[in-house]
Amino acid sequence: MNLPSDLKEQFPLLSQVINDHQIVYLDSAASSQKPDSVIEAMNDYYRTINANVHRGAYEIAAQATEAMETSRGQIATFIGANSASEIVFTKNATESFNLVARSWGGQNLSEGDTVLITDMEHHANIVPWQILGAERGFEIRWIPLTSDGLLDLTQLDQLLDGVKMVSVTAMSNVLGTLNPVREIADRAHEAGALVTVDASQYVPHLPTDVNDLGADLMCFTGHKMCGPTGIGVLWGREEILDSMPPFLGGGEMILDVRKDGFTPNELPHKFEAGTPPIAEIIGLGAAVSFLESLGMTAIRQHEIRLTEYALNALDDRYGDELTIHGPKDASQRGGVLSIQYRDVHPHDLSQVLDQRGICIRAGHHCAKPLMRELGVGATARASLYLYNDESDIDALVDSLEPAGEMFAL
Amino acid sequence: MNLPSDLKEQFPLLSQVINDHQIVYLDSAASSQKPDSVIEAMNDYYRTINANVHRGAYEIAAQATEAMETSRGQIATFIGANSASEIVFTKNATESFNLVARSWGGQNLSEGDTVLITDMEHHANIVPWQILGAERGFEIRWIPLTSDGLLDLTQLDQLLDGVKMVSVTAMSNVLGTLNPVREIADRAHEAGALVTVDASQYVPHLPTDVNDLGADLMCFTGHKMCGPTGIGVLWGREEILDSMPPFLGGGEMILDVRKDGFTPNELPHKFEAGTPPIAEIIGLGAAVSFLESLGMTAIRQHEIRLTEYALNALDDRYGDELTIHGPKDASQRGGVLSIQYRDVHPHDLSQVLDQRGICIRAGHHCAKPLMRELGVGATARASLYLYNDESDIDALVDSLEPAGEMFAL
Amino acid sequence: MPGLEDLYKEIILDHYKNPRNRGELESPPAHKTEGFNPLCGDEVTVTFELRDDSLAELRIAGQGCSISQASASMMSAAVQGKSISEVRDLSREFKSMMSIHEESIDPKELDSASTATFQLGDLEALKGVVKFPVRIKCATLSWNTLLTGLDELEA
Amino acid sequence: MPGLEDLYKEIILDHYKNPRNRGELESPPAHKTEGFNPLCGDEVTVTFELRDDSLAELRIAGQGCSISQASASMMSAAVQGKSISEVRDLSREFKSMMSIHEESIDPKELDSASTATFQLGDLEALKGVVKFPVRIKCATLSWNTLLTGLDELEA
Ligand SMILES: Cc1ncc(COP(=O)(O)O)c(C=O)c1O
Ligand SMILES: Cc1ncc(COP(=O)(O)O)c(C=O)c1O
Repeated sequence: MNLPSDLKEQFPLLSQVINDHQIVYLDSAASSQKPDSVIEAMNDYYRTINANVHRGAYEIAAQATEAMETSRGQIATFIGANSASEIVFTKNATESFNLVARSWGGQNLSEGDTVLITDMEHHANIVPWQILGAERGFEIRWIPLTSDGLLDLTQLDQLLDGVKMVSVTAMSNVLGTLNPVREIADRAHEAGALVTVDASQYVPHLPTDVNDLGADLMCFTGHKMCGPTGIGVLWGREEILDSMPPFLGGGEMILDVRKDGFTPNELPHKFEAGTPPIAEIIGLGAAVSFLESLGMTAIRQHEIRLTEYALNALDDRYGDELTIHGPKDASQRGGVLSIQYRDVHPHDLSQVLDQRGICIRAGHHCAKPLMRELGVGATARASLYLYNDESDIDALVDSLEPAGEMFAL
Repeated sequence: MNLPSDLKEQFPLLSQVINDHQIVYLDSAASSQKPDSVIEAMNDYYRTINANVHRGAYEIAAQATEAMETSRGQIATFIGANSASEIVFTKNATESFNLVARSWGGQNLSEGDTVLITDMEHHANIVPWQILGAERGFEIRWIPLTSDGLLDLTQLDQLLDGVKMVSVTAMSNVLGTLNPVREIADRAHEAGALVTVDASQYVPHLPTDVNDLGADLMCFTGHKMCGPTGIGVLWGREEILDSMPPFLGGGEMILDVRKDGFTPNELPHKFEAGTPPIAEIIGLGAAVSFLESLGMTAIRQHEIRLTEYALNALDDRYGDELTIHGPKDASQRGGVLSIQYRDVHPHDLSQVLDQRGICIRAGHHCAKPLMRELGVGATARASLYLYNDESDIDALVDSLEPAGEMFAL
Repeated sequence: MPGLEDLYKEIILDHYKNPRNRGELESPPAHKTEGFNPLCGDEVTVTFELRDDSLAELRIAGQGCSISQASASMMSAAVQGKSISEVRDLSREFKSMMSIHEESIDPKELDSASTATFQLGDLEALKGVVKFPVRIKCATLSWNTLLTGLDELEA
Repeated sequence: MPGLEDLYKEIILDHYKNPRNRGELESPPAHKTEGFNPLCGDEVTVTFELRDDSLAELRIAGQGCSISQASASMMSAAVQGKSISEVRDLSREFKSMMSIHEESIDPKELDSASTATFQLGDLEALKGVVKFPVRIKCATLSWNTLLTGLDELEA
């Protein structure tokens, strides 16, 4: 099944004109564009049923609560969760990781323990462990990379020794690498460790089933999957979430508050303190509906085709003058292309492209340890999503050469 | 100066028809309605400049960053902050309190220390202290209430003995009481304590100046001040925020991440981990513009007049059959009316009112310790905002009697 | 939109205004369990005595809205004197009536509920509550508290 | 929207492609300071030696975009041999040129900048960077790093 060819029309931003060029948006790994249906779902909420949830007996409060809980159910189904109460809403993937580190880690990690992450993690899956680690004195260990930008699992058994938590990205936001999460999870479980998956770059792009992945906990973020800003998700297996102490304290997350203490609420409310991001949850539900209407398999196929097209077009045109970090095979990777073209600095490249309305990102992509492994300060990253097509790739390919002429040393 | 009389027209939800009645929204203490200008500001963001902030060299990313930082500046001005870097964005007031408790409290509170709060605090200003207190073993002390629902400050000096932090609400979300924050702050400072102010019910309704209040830290929430869900604010004096360690870890909040640790970023980014609620920040900026265009003094005057009208109308009609918790004088309180009418239970009252399109809230309002002090399980709370008028109050007044006939024991 | 008459049937208001089996038994010997609804602050205290596997005596105390109070009163009238297994069947039948999302109910429960020979009787009057989802927890509070009490005794 | 020619002046590209005073002095005796731009990963290492309150020798190492590299090169040429107070004046003048929000600059700084007798010379070519706000930090990185180094020595 193919995606409809007029998909761009559903994304109002993609009709913008930048510097006299129709915008070419190739920065979806940073944040995706939003279809009309998502924007309208939030507008509808604000215009017709805006009210605080869960506590109001009146009509619109009940409707707001129902709309929010319907979204929770949709998201649960979308990722194959066993029940809606396994879905905890946060403000972004970063908060989800902090919740896991502080709540699960606070209960389970102390001196002598080890958390295993990888050299390609985003800061969101590094710094929360470092903050807790500095307090508790446990070790953070790193799975290294091969020269192709894959995880080097040759020493995995040794690396797993004494590990209580493995926290690994399903797809790198710099290299595009799709990691063998299931294999890692199986071996981690054998070694007695739990597994947290960073699915921030995975859920938006591939059919996702938490049971197939073998995950115990999983974090992802709304704004990269056609949803609004201000909304993230933590999924966890019910018995694990149940065993974890509350993270943030306040309204909603309690059954009772007395002067001498409080009784936490049931899942998922235990982890949702204060007024939730109601409009954003509803917007994320609309995003999931949109993605489901296209079909995640069709989206993945589209991105494989387009990634292949891009890899070929870049290679045909520039050959050895251009390197792309990460796996060469489009079926082993997502549509994230970190490009090194001659010796043009990523910043200069993105500046030249911007002049032609092409949006790519230059920087360390919140993965400084990975930058050090790659031996670069920054990369120029073009990233694809369902609304991109060949014309976007062609624009990118055509624009590299002038940048090279300007900046080659 | 009066508010324009056609203000309701700017709020799309207020033209809804519920159960054949035009909606009468009297639950703004739970969440306010949003004017068109706020909804449109977020739509504009999504439709024209949606992109991740702070790291993009391209045009729309730069515009998104500028729009977000402009909002920060507006909010700083709105509350009299000394600089925009004193404004930290969170997801709601609850997160702001957790940030203060975990970061400031984590650094400064241990056994033998005391935090002083009051009997009228919202769970958001109770539970975060209880969570940390259970780990650290410091004491939480409570300022009691007078029978009028005011803070009883007769023993304040004794209560302040040994206290490191006083955390107090500027206005009760149940009683409407406006507390003498400046007086408490001055005495707390003399006693060597810092002062955190819960301004969730204050910033939306009264002209606010952090220096006049004498606050060191202040928490408030966007959705109660005509802004969107998913956005809260922590304000703090720069030297205090500077002294506090990071709260959530991840992208944006770092200067550098190495395998052996990280270097935190400067204010305010140090406390803003991950992709911020960009659209929501822009929406909150639009809300502030809207409030400023009306004038906070005019809003306050409007609410005093309307509260007086309500107090009089209820008293005229129902006399002793009706009690309103909290201060009697409209100038000493906000427009939050917790009503006890005969022995009709709050839930039943709000159900009957809902049938007439009138939205009030029945429950404990996230203030269970206060409910216990009042000796009730719940209250029926009607709360006003700038868009309410006499007709809303009249509808409320007229609807109590039928409820009484149905339910009086 | 359902009307108030769907919710506040006359018999409900009667139980609210004239609650049956109100009070607390001395405990011990009676067993005492407290339940509360975190959303609205309703509280209920159920005390009961078992004799020969039957609910010989049961009293209800606490505070709450008309629905929670009437439901508690109706429950007390319905279960007093019944055997524990009859009480459990009845509670399943009641909770299945109170469920908006029938598909989310444990199929085993539904099964036994539909084959139950009990009559809900007066309790049927609470059927209208289902149309007001926020009030369902008011109606089920006393039942859940009683079930917790029975579980505590059997554990 | 400003064009690329506002940003990438010929003289900037020349400094980028032929950086002056590139390298590192041995330290000690030289003083060494590292700076980095958290937004984009640019890094710069400034080593210098003071003699008689003057910047006798200065070298620049590190990696970064054309703007950060060219700015560092231009700075090195402009400050080498100057007295510390001259260097500080020049840096104020440069940073005031690089400021989009003139009102947010410390008035004292502006004052001394506007009365400064120095000529920015080649550095003027970087004026266009102000029109590309995200690039300002690239242009000021080497200056801030040098200032940090001077502060470290004087502290
Ligand atoms: C006084 C007070 N403090 C704090 C809060 C918490 O706000 P939020 O739920 O947006 O975090 C509220 C509102 O619920 C409140 O009324
Ligand atoms: C792999 C990965 N993990 C985590 C994150 C963090 O997401 P957010 O910034 O929405 O918290 C991102 C995106 O920035 C990412 O690409």
